[in-house]
Amino acid sequence: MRAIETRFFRALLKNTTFILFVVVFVVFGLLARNFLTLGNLQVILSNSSYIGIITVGMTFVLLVGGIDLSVGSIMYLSAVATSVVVNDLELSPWLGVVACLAVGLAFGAFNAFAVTKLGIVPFIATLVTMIAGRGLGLLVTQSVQLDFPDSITLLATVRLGGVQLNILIYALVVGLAALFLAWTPWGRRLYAAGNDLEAARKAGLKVARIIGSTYVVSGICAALGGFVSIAQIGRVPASFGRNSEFDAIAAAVLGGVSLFGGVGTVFPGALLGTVMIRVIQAGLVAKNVDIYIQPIIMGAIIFFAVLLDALRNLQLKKLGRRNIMKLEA
Amino acid sequence: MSTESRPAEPGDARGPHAGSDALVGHRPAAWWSRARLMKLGRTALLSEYFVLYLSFLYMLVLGPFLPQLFATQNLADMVSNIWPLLVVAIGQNFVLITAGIDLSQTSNMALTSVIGAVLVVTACDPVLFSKCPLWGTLLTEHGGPLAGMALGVPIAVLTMLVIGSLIGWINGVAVARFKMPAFMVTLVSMMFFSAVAIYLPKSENIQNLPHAFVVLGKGSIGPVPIPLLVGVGVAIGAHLLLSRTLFGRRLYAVGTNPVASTISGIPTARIITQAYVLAGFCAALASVLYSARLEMGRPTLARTQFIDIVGANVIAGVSLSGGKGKITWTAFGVIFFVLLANTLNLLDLPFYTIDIVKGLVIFGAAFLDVMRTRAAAQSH
Amino acid sequence: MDVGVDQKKPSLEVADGAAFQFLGVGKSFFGVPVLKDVSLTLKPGSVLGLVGENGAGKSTLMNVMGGVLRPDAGRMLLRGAPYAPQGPGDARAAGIGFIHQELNLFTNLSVAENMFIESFPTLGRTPAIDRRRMAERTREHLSQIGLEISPGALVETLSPGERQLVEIAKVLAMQPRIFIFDEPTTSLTAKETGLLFEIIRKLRTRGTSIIYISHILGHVAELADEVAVLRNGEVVTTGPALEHPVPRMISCMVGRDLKSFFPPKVSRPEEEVLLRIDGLSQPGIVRDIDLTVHKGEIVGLFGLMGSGRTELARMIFGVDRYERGTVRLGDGLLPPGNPRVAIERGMAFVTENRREEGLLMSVSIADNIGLVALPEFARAITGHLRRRRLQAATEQKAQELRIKATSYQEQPVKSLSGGNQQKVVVAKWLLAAPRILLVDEPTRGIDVGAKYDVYTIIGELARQGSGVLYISSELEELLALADRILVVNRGELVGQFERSEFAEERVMRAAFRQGEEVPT
Amino acid sequence: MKFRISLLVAAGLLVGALTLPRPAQAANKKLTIAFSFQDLETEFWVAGHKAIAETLAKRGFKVIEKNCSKDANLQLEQVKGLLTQNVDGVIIIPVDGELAVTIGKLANQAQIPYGVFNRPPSNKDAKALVVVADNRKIAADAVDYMAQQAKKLGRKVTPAIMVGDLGDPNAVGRRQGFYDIIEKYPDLWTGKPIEIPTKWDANVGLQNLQSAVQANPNIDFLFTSSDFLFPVIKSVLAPLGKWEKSGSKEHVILGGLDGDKTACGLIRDGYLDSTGVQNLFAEAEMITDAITASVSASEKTPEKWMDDHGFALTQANFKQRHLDMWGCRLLEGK
Repeated sequence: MRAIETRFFRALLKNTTFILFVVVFVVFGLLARNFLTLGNLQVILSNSSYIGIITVGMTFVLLVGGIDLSVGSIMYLSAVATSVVVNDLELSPWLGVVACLAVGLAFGAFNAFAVTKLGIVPFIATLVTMIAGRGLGLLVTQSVQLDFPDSITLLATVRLGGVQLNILIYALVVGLAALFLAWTPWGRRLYAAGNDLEAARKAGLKVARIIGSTYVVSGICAALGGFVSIAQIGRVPASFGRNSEFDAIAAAVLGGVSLFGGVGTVFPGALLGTVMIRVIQAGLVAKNVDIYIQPIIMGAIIFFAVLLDALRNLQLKKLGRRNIMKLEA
Repeated sequence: MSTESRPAEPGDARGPHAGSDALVGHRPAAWWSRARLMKLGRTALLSEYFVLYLSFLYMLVLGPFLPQLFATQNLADMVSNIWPLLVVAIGQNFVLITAGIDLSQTSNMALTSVIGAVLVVTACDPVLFSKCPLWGTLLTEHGGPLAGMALGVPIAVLTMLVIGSLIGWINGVAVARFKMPAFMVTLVSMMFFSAVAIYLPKSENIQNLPHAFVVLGKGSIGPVPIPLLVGVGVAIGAHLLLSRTLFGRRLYAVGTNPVASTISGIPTARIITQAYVLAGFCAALASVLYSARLEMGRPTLARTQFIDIVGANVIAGVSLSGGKGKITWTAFGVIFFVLLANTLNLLDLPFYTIDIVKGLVIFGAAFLDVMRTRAAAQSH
Repeated sequence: MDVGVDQKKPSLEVADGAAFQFLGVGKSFFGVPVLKDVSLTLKPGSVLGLVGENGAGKSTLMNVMGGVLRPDAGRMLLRGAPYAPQGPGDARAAGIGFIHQELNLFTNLSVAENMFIESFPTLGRTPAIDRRRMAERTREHLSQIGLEISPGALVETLSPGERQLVEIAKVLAMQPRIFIFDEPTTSLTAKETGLLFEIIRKLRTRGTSIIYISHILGHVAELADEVAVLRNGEVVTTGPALEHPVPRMISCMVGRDLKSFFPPKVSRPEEEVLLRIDGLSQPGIVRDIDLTVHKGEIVGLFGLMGSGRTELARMIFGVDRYERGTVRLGDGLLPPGNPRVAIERGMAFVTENRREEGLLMSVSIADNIGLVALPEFARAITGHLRRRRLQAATEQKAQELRIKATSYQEQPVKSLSGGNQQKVVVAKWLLAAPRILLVDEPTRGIDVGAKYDVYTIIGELARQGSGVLYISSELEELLALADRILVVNRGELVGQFERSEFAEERVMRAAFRQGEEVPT
Repeated sequence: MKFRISLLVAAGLLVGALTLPRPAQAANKKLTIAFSFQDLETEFWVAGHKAIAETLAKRGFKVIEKNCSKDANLQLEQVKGLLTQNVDGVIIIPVDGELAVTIGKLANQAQIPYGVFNRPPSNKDAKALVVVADNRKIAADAVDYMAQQAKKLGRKVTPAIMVGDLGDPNAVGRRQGFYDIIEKYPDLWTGKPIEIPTKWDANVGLQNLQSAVQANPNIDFLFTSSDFLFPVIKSVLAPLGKWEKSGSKEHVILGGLDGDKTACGLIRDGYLDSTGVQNLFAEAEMITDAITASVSASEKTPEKWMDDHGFALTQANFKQRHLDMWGCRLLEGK
């Protein structure tokens, strides 16, 4: 009897994120006009796509107990690279994409180098990339905003089977990442390294490479996310991508990814987190809440979500306390 | 222009080696044996005062290119820029020792700045403020509730400190009692309180602060500027607190191993909470200084300052993983950062390069710290 | 740094047919030699028991063998061929399996994943893991050591013993020719220990050579064909186990003849009850525990790993909460879930695991010792510390307990040997002059000399009128030290023995009720 | 030991420093103007900064530029630093009007001519050469024209505004201008305006605009607080078939502020009804004229207030006035 109770209770706790997500969605659905429509759902997804992709990369870094503050600057840098290729050199947009991803990879690799080879703590290493990286970008553009030709912006309007391209890209990234983490040796070792670095070393895993790889992934995701958003907005001001590192981290943590490493998933975790934040913001706008109050409510809800998650973990720990009497049973 | 930037940049980027050499290179080598020099270099590298040396060295290297650096006025400005940052950085230090982090100090400063100003402001323009939620209740044409009161300013400052500490307390409880990740908690409260700070005056800066308030940022008692008194006072206080008291010892213990600390009867949760309260308190205090020198309450005060606050600490070797950190270190870190900002400002760098240089310097310093810890580990 | 390479010729000749040989191996750190001209021979299909005090060089020797460290002098032969591993990988490749003292498992992964973390089976040429095959093979390996747990189970849900066995199964899976066990039984229940011994014997008959390192000399005597004793990095003696009964091993290890393992009993219980526990219960963990500890009494709490004894202690001390029951200190009730009050009322708790729960590893010895009693050295309101007094007090305690260190003020605890670390933990509690002392496995993994000291300290404390609740899974300890022995099994008190009626097998039987066989 | 070293070093440094030559004093005969501006994150500021820097350079001044990236305290410190570099004049684009006063007082103390560009000092405590445009008024002008267009429709319209970063006085001023008109014609609106936060971030703007349009498909009167958001607006409206030239039935009455290149093109092509323009180049001329005058006349604390009334470039007045809009000039490369 009691056992069943606890099992139910536990199941409930395990899925707080999802439950909260549904609650938020329904509440706004009831409050705001035409919110629970398919169209709106698509809008929300497509708007989640760019930050969502970045969040996927961030999740990798968080899984090994790291942090990447440089994604915002990487977004800008790769956007600059794209513009150089597409606008200045007037090459094909596909080369633009390549350049974009290449830059993302390069700076991700730099982070990896600083963290694994030089042994600088991730927080500082990526902080530096964040500061210097943007400076570098501005040096190139002289902070003039970049406008992108239709060849790029049209990509945003492409639809396959009625679904927007950026949503598909997002889905693809999430899918790949999820499979990678759950089904490949590298993915599992990533969790291992995040769980116990020393043990991972002893087990002869190439820890440095594993950790390094996450920053590269994060860099590439940042670049790709940047590109998706360029295609949507067609114009990149000097402030492009600023603070998106915080949005990404917030989304990941809301999705149940631990900042201490080893815990969390891309699907459903990070995905839910991202979309949830988006839903809240969209809901506030749809409801036309006083623009000064919106961020306050936003903050409050996120805080509540994190609090809930914390309480749940405390509860789970209690339930998880080793049970001697059932040990043999 | 950019040619001038060059020497500055590598000058600090590869500080360590340049460090130990130049440190001694500047006196006649005749009466120093080589071995002695090496030893001195090593001592310097491993010494507590390393970052301080680095600052001196940095000045020395830049001196020739930047005579204005040593202009008395400039030195005075530089020093005056140290105190507020020092105060808030010290607050951060407490939290870092517990292996936490407080991202919300910036919006804490903004909110307290607004609130303090609202209380003492002597007059405000209805055109600007009639829309804001405080209008009629706290704010009128004749300023805030404490306007012109004899003890108005002290009370206002006190309120700021209380509210600042309160914000810290909220963070602390969330982290210590509910075991929420510090980064996330303070990130959210950063968003939240910044929003509140902007909401209260509906984005307007609050001017016409009474002289008694402004003095706190600009005035001086005898020859000594008040901010200096505050800064040094806080520094000494914090130093004693950390090195000489029960709280200090327990703080380090908690930062090193919370489980062992709890079992050893240390009220872990309370200690951690107190650390955040201190962080909030210091933020509010710094907010007083900043608001006073800017002569206004700003809902966007210190928006971009987080990097300096944490950077100053980390550069000086305060560990993000807890248990390690001293006030002297923070002080050196702050000096270094202010110096850096000042020189980057004086150098006529094209402003795009400033961030790059700044980044590289932090990078260099961080890398140096790694080298030092390794060297230390070796010699142990 | 200069390394004290000693160029002595190997004092032992190459023996043919040996599974493994150390020939004059030497190693030193920062000029301090930790291995001097070590020569050992491991015969095929035999068990070599390797014993010695902590810091005698056992682990260093094994790390040299395991490729973690490179020797400064001497050489090694693997089945007669020169063997010079460049890293753990080489050792593994050479068929040398290593069970480390601390586990290398990832708690957030499944048992199967832990087993194959180094080489996952993949679906054909794809990068995808073949989970089915992985599960099957894991099941095989587990069944080999008679462990029935699902390969998909997360390690974090396993008991310490089960984890240890998984670790062993993991190494077994590599089918090594040479097997090194470093303190494998520290976290095993008696049942599991029995299981492990069967495995080892099976391996031996298969021709595998085994090096078995342990502080539990009884186990060594029981298992080993050959015994080698290390002291200060030198092989003091090596030869057939029959010629090395436990007493001989001990005397070789410590260099002097211990008249006995245990100090004479100095304490005698009095009437006054210091600690009284009534009906303490926490669903799934302990049920209706009643016990009392009198002034000057040492109450032994005997239970096997996982019997709930540690949990019980944690609840008494207030680290964990309990649903029903009361804890009385003297005549006052102790509020649940608050260690601070417990300490203020004069209770102390030497925890089972000093690394995570006992010490601030990176902090100095003095600061560690001062930690608990700190408030007594602080001025009332300001909390300002009387540092000179504190320093004096800590130094004195450290000397009392004969903690070996260069500087109590400077030296960090992590640089001490296990035994001395344990003394630091004890010292930190003694400084608070406790009336009730809970000790949980205080002598685990520390060497004979240190054990003796710990016994003496505890006995002395009892003589001065404190009460001691002494938790242990080493029955001999309790038989020697305790005035009463209580037996816990599955979270219940199942037996009580006065000193007069002490007898090993009776206590054991109580502990293993419900038909678990006593390990032989 | 350690400490003695540090003292030694310090002493040595100071001695060395004091005995150093001071080229800065004797050197550059060239007059120096210091120029501190708030940031370069929008076309508008970039153009403004360019205009001033170049005009000054043309007139043979050495220009020292400082970017304070929206940080009031940093700008204060920067100017302090500049004043110690004994420059001959200071021009700032202040982070906000209040700061303009605080800094002005310093400049006055230092007896150095002080110019404030584009943002009105919040009061006259400091003597300064001021060239300002009134965001609120200009916004109102632009929105008023939009309102006129709405009237022609002979029905109520659903108004929406894309608001900038609430920490930025421009954003706030423009929002106020918008509301002034909303209140001016109370019976023109179907309801209270829909506010769309952008935080001056195109992504945020895009997301929130889409959400807003989802919730209120009938928005047909949209004012953006900055022209740089037009591509975003287009990418949202176009798929809904609402990106039409004025006159067509689906047309959303559009207004903006800044007067950048894009805006110019959009008005020309008829998508955009009006945009508020600050007469940027004129402003640049004015401030530089004023500062040069007072420098050459060696006035220490000149005081003069010059208004740029700005104007709304609209479909109606495009022909006559488009060359007064900096965006159009950039567009046509003049």
